[in-house]
Amino acid sequence: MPENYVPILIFAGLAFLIPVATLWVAKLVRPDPRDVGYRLKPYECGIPPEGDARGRFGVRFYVIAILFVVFDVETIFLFPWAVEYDVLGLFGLIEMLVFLAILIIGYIWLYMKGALDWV
Amino acid sequence: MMFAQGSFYVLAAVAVVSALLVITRRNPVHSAIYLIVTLLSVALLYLQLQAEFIAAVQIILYIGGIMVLFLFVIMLVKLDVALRQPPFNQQWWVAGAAALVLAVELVGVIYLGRGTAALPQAPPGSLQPNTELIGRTLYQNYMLPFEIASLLLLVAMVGAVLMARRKAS
Amino acid sequence: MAQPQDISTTVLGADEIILNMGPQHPATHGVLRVKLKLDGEKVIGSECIIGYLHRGVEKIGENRSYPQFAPYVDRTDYVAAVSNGLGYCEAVERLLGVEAPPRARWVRTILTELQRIASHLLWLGTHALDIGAITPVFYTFREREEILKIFEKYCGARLTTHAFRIGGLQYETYDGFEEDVKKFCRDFEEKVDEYGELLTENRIWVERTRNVGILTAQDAIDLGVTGPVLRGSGVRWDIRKAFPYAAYAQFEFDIPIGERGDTYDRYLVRMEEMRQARRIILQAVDSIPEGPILARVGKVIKPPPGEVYHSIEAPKGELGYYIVSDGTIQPYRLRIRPPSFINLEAFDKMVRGHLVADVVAIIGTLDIVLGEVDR
Amino acid sequence: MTLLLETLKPYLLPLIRVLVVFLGISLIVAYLVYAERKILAHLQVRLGPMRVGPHGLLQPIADGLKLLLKEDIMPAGADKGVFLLAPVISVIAAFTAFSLIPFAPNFYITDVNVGLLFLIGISSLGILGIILGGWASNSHYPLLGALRSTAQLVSYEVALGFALVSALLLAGTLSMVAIVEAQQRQGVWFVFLQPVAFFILFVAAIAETNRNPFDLPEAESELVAGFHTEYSGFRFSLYFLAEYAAMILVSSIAVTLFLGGWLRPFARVRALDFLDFTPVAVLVLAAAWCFRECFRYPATREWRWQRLLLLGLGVGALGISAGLLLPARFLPGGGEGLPAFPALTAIQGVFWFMSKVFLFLFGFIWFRGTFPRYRFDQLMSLGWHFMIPVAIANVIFCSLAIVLSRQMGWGLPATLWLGTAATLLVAALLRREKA
Repeated sequence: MPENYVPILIFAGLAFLIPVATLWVAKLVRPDPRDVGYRLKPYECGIPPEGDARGRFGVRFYVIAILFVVFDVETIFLFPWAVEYDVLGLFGLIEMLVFLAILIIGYIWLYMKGALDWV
Repeated sequence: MMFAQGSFYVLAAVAVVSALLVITRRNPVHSAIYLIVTLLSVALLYLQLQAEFIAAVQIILYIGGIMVLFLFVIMLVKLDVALRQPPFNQQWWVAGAAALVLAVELVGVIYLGRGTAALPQAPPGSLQPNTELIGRTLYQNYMLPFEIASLLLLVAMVGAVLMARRKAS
Repeated sequence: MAQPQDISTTVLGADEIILNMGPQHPATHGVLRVKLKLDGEKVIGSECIIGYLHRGVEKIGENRSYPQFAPYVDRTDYVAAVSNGLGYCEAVERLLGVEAPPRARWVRTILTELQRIASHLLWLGTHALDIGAITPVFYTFREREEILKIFEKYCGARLTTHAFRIGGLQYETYDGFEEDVKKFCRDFEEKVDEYGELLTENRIWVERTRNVGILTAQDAIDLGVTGPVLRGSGVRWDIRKAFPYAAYAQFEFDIPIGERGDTYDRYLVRMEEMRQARRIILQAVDSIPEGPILARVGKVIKPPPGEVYHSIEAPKGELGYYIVSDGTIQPYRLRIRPPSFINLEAFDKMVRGHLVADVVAIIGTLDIVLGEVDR
Repeated sequence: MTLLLETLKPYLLPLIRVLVVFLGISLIVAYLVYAERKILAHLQVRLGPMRVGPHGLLQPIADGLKLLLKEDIMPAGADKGVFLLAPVISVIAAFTAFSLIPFAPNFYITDVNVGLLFLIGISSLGILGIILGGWASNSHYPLLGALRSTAQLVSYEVALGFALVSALLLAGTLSMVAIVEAQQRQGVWFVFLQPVAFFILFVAAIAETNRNPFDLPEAESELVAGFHTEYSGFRFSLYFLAEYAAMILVSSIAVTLFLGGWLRPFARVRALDFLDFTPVAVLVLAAAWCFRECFRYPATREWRWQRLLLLGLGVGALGISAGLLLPARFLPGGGEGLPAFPALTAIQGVFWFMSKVFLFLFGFIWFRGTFPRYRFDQLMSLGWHFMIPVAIANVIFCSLAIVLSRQMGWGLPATLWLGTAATLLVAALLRREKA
């Protein structure tokens, strides 16, 4: 493991201590939840919910997630290019413009199709 | 060195065990969580190989992107219905045969190639600025694959939208 | 450009979800319960379930003498108690065939218009809060407080005032009443502009309210909605002008109307109504006539047999009282026509096709008070 | 024993740093909540917390204790393991990312070659906490809130990524320290070269932290409390901690990338070197305020603790400022080779960094007090129809500008502003298209 990364792990460990320690302390001092009657039943604004809470939600979310992955990959490609911009110079720029152009065409298609509209 | 080896075995074990849990859990959300653990330990393995950029990309894309997509998809299916169905109905023997073939292939490749390709050592000592290296290689030596990648992304984009629409009609 | 319906007709998702809002919900203005049928986040149907605050006020009215019942009406629309009291007192006065003396009518007008401002301020604050602007509510409550202070000085109560009596007023105005009212009007002028600065031009506010919950003029009339909701749809109807009561015939004021009947128009209408109310108050307070404050109605109020329907322009719309007298000291039948209840009828029409977030905006723009809806 | 010490020695300083950063962030998170309540209160013509300690200064502690004592409710039908895990993920993600933030040239936990990428990666893990928490609760409102939240976060992450790329074009490195050093070397904060990218980053940062006007996931007037509706007690406050830590985090990223990180304003102008004494001035002013408030409280028994606390704070602030002004020649060894005021010089970086971060945080709170909330489709439309194309345009025009400046020999700021103008043109076209 490269040494520079060890502190990150130590920090993650410390961060893990927050919930562990606080929840442990809370467990010691808080009252026990009492499961009386309908007390722990989920409710919506005072009324028992109708239907399954984990029902299916719109496909819009799914489309957005896929588009996000696509665009995310695209930005990841941009990072090494941006960092090495000085070295790659004009050639790299043209390369990137072609790359982006293809995706911008895709974006415009999405825009025209209304795939980006929510409702 | 001891530390490095020890951490490799720990990470590898975590990756393998959680991978097994991914396919044995019945609740898909639990599977997804174990898959996240697997991906995370693989990212750490990359890190151990001094492949920082790949490790970061693994976290951003696989965990921050694709796993979110997976969770969305899981939330789009009726979980309770899915849970009641037997998980590998009808097709378990196809899957088994495919796995067997792949395993034989893998062992064969390793066995046949044991003399020709020595496993490379991880680069020792200080880190290479490997984002820069990747930038240079990708944009100078592998220009065409890079541009093709953007076409691939375009196809993915179009595919996602068309799929959502086709099912709608 | 695009044909959005291309893709958005959904598949995988698209289970219809029944979402329940209320009675314990921060944005249903009390104990309104709304059942929403959702497609994703889009509302495809709604049902209002009311009655959580039902106390049988009308039935109580049939078992109380006329003066005894007067405090109960304060508790229907409890944020506009003065207006409720005015409507009831005037209805009984019509039944008795008396008219309150001019001084009483002037004071009644001033207090009712103050109450209109107070009610609209409460609406503005909570409506903005529903749409996510958390600050205006504190500003509007600051000004509302000044009005409540005037009420408190006048009759000792702030919320359920019971300010008027059948036949006129119980109390003479206190010393400095005119000054207090004028001072309020002076300060209020710039305050109402300040709210406007916060919201009227605010891009997010406009986007959240424009074209949301459109109610066409025809629909509004068909559904019987009244008050700012009706005027927001472009119908110039105001009982203060159509059938003047109290002292409204004496004063000049405009009736603001909207063009498109959306939430933003209703917002503008109510904002302008506050300015007009201020105008009425200023005219009235400068011309309060001298004279008695209570007409001769006798110690025991016993209207002759008969029936009356009297309505006033309450802050939320037409507030009507239908009273049937059988000649005893108690009404034979009493019925209140509450503006909130009727306006709520328009809810389903306004909410269909909008998103969950618009539901709270539409509840807010209807400006309902559950005490009045359920009675 | 000495051997153990010798082996531990290289780890000691980093460990101390880790602890200082960790405790510092925790403290700031706690007091950020207090600051938000106070600032919002003053925007809304009220006082805010006043009872617990002078001017409510101990309110965060009281809040923490209250939350510890709350009953821990898990709704029936919740997925127990996931329900417990989700807030923990959020907290870890939000806090761990701070290990990559350079607070000062000599004060950061670690610096890695791909620092920025790692930051994005770690903070994107926080999304999982939200989506899993909403799903595990077994209730409509949290699930809807979680889905909304995730869709919002991923949408704005794309715009954020492009904005970061624009800054990287100028910096030429992913290391957080090197990014600040690049700004030092070029003698200009990137915000002046890339205003559009900064704006996009800022808006995306607000959206990423679910703050008003993008606080739909927890829009209390619609979804009650969004994804954490069913959480109670300290489990709820873990989400809360994570949200506020994330606020500080995105501010830190923005400061590092665009506002010159630890650099003092006008760091190169020698005539403004007196600005180095700002920390002392701030401390003295704070002490003066403490003393004034202390004597404004009535000198009775019930106010004694409050007065003592204020007095202590004032004396402490004065003491620290005195320590900062300790000249080098009073140190043992005459302070050879040290700057004139070693302590003051040592804290410069952290002071300026945190000041800029607080400026951001104040902006967050101010927005919350001012703006209504967007509707979900409007938010998504703003993200996908406006922010992302503008961000892409910005990347293209700025990279063109850099090449132009190199080929034509024009000054970099001039060409970049040309690029910015082109981006703004695109933005204006997009706005009109929508209207």
